[in-house]
Amino acid sequence: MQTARSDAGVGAVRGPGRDRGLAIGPHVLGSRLIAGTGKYRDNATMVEAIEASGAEMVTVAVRRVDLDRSVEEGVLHHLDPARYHLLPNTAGCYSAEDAVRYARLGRAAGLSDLVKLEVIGDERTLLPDVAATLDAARVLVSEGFHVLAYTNEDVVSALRLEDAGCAAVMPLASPIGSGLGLVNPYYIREIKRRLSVPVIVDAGVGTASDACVTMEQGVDGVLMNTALAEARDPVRMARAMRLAVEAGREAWLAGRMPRREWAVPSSPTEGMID
Amino acid sequence: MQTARSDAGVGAVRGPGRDRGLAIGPHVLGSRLIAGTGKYRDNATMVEAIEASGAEMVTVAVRRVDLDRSVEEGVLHHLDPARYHLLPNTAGCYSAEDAVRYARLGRAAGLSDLVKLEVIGDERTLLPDVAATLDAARVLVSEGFHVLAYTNEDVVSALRLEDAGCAAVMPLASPIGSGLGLVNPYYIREIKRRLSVPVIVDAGVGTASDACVTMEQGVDGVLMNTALAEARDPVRMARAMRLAVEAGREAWLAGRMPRREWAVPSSPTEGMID
Amino acid sequence: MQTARSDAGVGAVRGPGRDRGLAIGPHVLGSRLIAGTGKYRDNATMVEAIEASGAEMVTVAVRRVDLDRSVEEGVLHHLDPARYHLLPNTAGCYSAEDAVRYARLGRAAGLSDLVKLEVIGDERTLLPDVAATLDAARVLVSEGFHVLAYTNEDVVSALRLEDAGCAAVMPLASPIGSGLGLVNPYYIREIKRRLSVPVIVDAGVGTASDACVTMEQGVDGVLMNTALAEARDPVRMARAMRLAVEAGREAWLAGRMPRREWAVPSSPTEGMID
Amino acid sequence: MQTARSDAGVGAVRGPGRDRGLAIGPHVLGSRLIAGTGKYRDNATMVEAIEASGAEMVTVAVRRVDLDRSVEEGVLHHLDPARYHLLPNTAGCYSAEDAVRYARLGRAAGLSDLVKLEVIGDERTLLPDVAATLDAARVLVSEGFHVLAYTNEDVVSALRLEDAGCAAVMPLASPIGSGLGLVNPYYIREIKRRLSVPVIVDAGVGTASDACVTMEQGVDGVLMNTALAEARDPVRMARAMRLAVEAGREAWLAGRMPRREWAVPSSPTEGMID
Amino acid sequence: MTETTAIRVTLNGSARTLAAGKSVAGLLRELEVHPGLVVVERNGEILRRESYPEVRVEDGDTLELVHFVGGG
Amino acid sequence: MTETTAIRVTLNGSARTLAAGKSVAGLLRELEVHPGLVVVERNGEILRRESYPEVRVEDGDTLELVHFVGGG
Amino acid sequence: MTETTAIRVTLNGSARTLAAGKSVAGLLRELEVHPGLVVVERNGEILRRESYPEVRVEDGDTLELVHFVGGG
Amino acid sequence: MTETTAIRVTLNGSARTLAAGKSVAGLLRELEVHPGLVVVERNGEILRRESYPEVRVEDGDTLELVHFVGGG
Repeated sequence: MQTARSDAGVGAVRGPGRDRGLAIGPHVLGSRLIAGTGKYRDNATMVEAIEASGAEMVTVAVRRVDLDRSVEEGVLHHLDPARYHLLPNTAGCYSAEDAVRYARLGRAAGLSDLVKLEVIGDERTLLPDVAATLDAARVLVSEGFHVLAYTNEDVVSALRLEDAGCAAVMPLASPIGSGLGLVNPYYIREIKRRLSVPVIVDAGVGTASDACVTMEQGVDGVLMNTALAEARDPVRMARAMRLAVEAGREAWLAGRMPRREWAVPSSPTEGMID
Repeated sequence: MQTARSDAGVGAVRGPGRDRGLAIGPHVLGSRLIAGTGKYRDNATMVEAIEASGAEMVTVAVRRVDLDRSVEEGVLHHLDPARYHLLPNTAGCYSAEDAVRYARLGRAAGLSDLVKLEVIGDERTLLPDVAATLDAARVLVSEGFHVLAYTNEDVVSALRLEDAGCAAVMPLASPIGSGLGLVNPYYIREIKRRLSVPVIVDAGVGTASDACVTMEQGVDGVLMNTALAEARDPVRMARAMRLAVEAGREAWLAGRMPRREWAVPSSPTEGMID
Repeated sequence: MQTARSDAGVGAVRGPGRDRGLAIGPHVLGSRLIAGTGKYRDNATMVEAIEASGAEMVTVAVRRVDLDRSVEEGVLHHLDPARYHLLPNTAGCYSAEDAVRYARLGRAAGLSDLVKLEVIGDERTLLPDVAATLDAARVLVSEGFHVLAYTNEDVVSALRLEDAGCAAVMPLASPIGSGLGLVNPYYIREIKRRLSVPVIVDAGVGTASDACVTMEQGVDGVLMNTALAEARDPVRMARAMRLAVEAGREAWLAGRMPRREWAVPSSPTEGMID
Repeated sequence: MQTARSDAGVGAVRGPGRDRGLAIGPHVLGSRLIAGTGKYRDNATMVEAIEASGAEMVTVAVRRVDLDRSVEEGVLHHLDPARYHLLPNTAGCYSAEDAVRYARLGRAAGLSDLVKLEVIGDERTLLPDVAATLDAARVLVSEGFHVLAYTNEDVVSALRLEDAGCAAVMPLASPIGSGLGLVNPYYIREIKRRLSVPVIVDAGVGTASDACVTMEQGVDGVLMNTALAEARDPVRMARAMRLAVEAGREAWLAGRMPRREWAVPSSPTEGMID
Repeated sequence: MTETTAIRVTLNGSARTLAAGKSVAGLLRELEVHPGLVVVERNGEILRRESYPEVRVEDGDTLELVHFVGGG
Repeated sequence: MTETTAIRVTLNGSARTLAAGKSVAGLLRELEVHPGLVVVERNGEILRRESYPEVRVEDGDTLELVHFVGGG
Repeated sequence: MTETTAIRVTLNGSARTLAAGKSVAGLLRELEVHPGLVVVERNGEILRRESYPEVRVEDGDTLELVHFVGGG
Repeated sequence: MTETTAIRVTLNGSARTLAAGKSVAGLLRELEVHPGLVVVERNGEILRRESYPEVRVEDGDTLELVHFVGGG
């Protein structure tokens, strides 16, 4: 896991040669999969799954310490911050003010300037309030944060977030926790075409092929949580996701064959015997 | 690459534990990807791509020796038969008789009883003539061949081919060389549910996510050629395919999360600050 | 409802001018929707729904008279044969012999040579046994039947059934009673391109848009039953289906706009004010 | 075409009984199809197509009079305003100010308070600038306009536009002029569930089945232009669209059958002969 | 021989005892089945409707009475 | 100063020279534009149709003449 | 005034009574919370960890003790 | 009769004239075809490799020399 600056992940270097990794703020990640740490049946499974996923960056939430705690739920008791880049999120915030406050608490707790900015606009769909996200992003960027902004599939909003100085823009594939996969590949493809900061698809991936087809759109990475935590075997699914993200990335760099509505033989039509 | 008999690949052993590999006739393959050797821009690229794909079994065609040859097109000059299981095909045959004749020539050339049985029923779509395939399969099985039968997505035909003693049944995802991917997952899933011999999806896969989603239906393997040979970078696509086939297999064994049309938060809704 | 011979429905007359209707055997139908009469909650609903569907041809099954009947289930007590062409089916038959026997009983009961030939090959999917269907078709054609043959999406089988003298070939959109809609448009389109007898998609249509998109492939008609009988409001759904079949037919004849991945304004970009 | 106030189109009255029409501002439209008047090869075709579409409301753009005009391009020379409700748009505007200015000019020209508010945020995709649209909507609502607001598929933005007092909210199916159809049915369905003002899907419909499936999501209407103007036969496609919109509406009101992955016979399994 | 002699037939799959000498038309009348709406298959042979009055039901006959029901 | 004095206006984006003292109605007549089908915006203000005969076109005016065209 | 005087604070949303004069570090010790893993927000201000020993908890303070938990 | 007598065969679809008395092994040598990589079908019969030295090519034979090429 290098930490030297590099523009490797910015845009995509297609063609031969090794893929150079995903640059987010000061970091260059060897893995294009970012994993969430929520909703696992237990911490041991969470730790093992994240290890299997190959993720080098993991999201965490900021919550009150449970003062009359039976169980220790602090995630740092389980995850080694020396091994994983922690990405504090502002999940659960419905206003720019709250999001900024949580971002600052996360920075104080993690001693890192990275933040996954999330300002929710609707409780049922958990879709973002893009205007409030933009307001919060401007404040946080001015305070030196590296902002990874959760947003919807709208190209216009994505461009605004880039203009606001976000370090990465994170459109969703489908609603958080839905597992519906990549519903609108056109928009995700267009967002990637138009932005120069990394585009990381956040939320909606349900299984390996969802992650694979998402990466085949040319995006720089995928962030997932529920698909791992709610799989029957989270560790095995995490391994599948690691492979699928690499597969999709490689396939995009390799350049797929054309689609045809008719058949073409794979064996020579010459040289048949009489 | 073991060669001891095993029922590993017959049906699918879901749940924890290593996936035991794909049993075809006398062989147990560590890789669930079978690669074709046709249509590469040159033999060096073919060899490198097949190596990158991780395939342990490769298909070859039987054709006349070019007696006034400039170039040596015999595939055994390039592929080491000690390293790869050769799977001779009957591509280009439009009758049971021709297919049987090519299968016997393939056996004589390869000193192996494996054959990929293909009897084409229509030149434009290269869809199989299922009745003729069934006739040829019966003859070849009686002669001791391990028959891997190319067929369409029809469950009834697949059951008949199993009854005829085929070692594996190979429905297509979409027409040969089309790259349209898995058009009818319902049928492929049902074929897998109903058969006990290995089900290997043959033809139609165009990119990594196609291979991944195909394996997620629970099938035992995927056979591909054009998707590798016609990629802009065949070697890189071969690597992508190796990863995608493993990813799809692991995801299926892991058991995916449920799909939902509404969102579910990944971070706790408790413990928010005031 | 004319009954003069006409090749109107054979193939498709694209371009301006009225669509001339669907020719099946001796009949020319103004409506391209053929309705089944099974599974309605009661006969009154069935009659009203079929009327609303605009169908001129309806399928019926041949079954034993219930000799200790409480209710009169004979369908001719409810449907006027002078108003609808009856299309007896061989539903429930698993062999060519049974199908031929039912076809003959249907001819004796209906005094018509039309038969919807169905030979089932698998009880779970109700997919056809194509080989047995072909055998039965040859016998029935030789006995002067106008055979409408239920088959799968396989182009090769469809061509064989046409060669056997079938009056129409009826591939399915998806399994009988599944409501999954048109799963494989490529195959249906190709079957239509390749055959000269009418192609009527039988089974799988679940709602109006399924019928519409099916007709947009250029096929000559759609046969449906469950989509009407199991709708919450069968009569209203029947009206919807009538409209949808016409809409899909007209759209196909009209020739759709091209698809584009980018936007094109609908209003002039000239003449803006300063 | 009534003009009495009615809440008929607000939300959807499912179940038996006639569908009461679409209420927009002061009008109740018998037809749920709104047609654009741009891009036709000639005015005669435009007029005939709109007539065939059954539309009672048509969109028009506001542009400079061509003072050294050879041809008369004023649309009112061709369309009778007594017959069609004119819906002036603000197409081509990239700021709230411009949109408000065009809306006022449209009101002065059409002597009607209806406006199709469009504020574009990106020239390549023609996706809306939602924030600017919201600003313009507030101004126009305060000036007594009945605002029909073009927006993206975002539920949050749709709710904000409703709160701002819009008379209807018009999310797109896919980008203007793309003909990609309904890419994200989940979002459109959710927008309809959550809003109480009419939801009219604007842009992206390419052929009849697109319009049909869009209406099956329960929305109140569809607005289209390119799908008609660019069809090979615009008048025939307009007829197809009229039928498809009705079909989709009726199907939604009728309530479709359930989808199943297995088959269910349409004919009785009892009463077979021996 | 008298009309009261009984014969045994298989009718739509179930064994029945009938008075001997009955015609198919008579049988249908007795069963209250409208002859115009049914088809009678006797020992695998479809009977023409015109023949119902003449054809006698014989001991050991297998009869199938079928008609059209709702189906897809 | 006389009525023959010329004024300069910007009309639909292009500079024009007009005879002074002309009313908007007069201008439309001269341009052969049917007043009922157009809207006139003068220096950013939309003019009511009834006012066309009174309102005089002044030197330096910016006039926009717009109408409805086909659009989606 | 004596050290035994009690003060009232709001701690993670619930009212608590504490002995007066306690430092934030002391409070954490009492709560058995590892100072290195939490962040303390006092009346809306985030406290630097180095300041925990000096800063005294005052009557009426609103304190939030937060840390990282699993989240996506 | 002498070894110089010529015979005519069909080899991979084309007519060829060969010196009589040649073995299949000899023919392959002449054609520079590695025997281990090809299969010889003679008049519809596949020949065992071991038989190449003994089997003589006869006048009128139809020979097919095939091998593996790239295919899917």
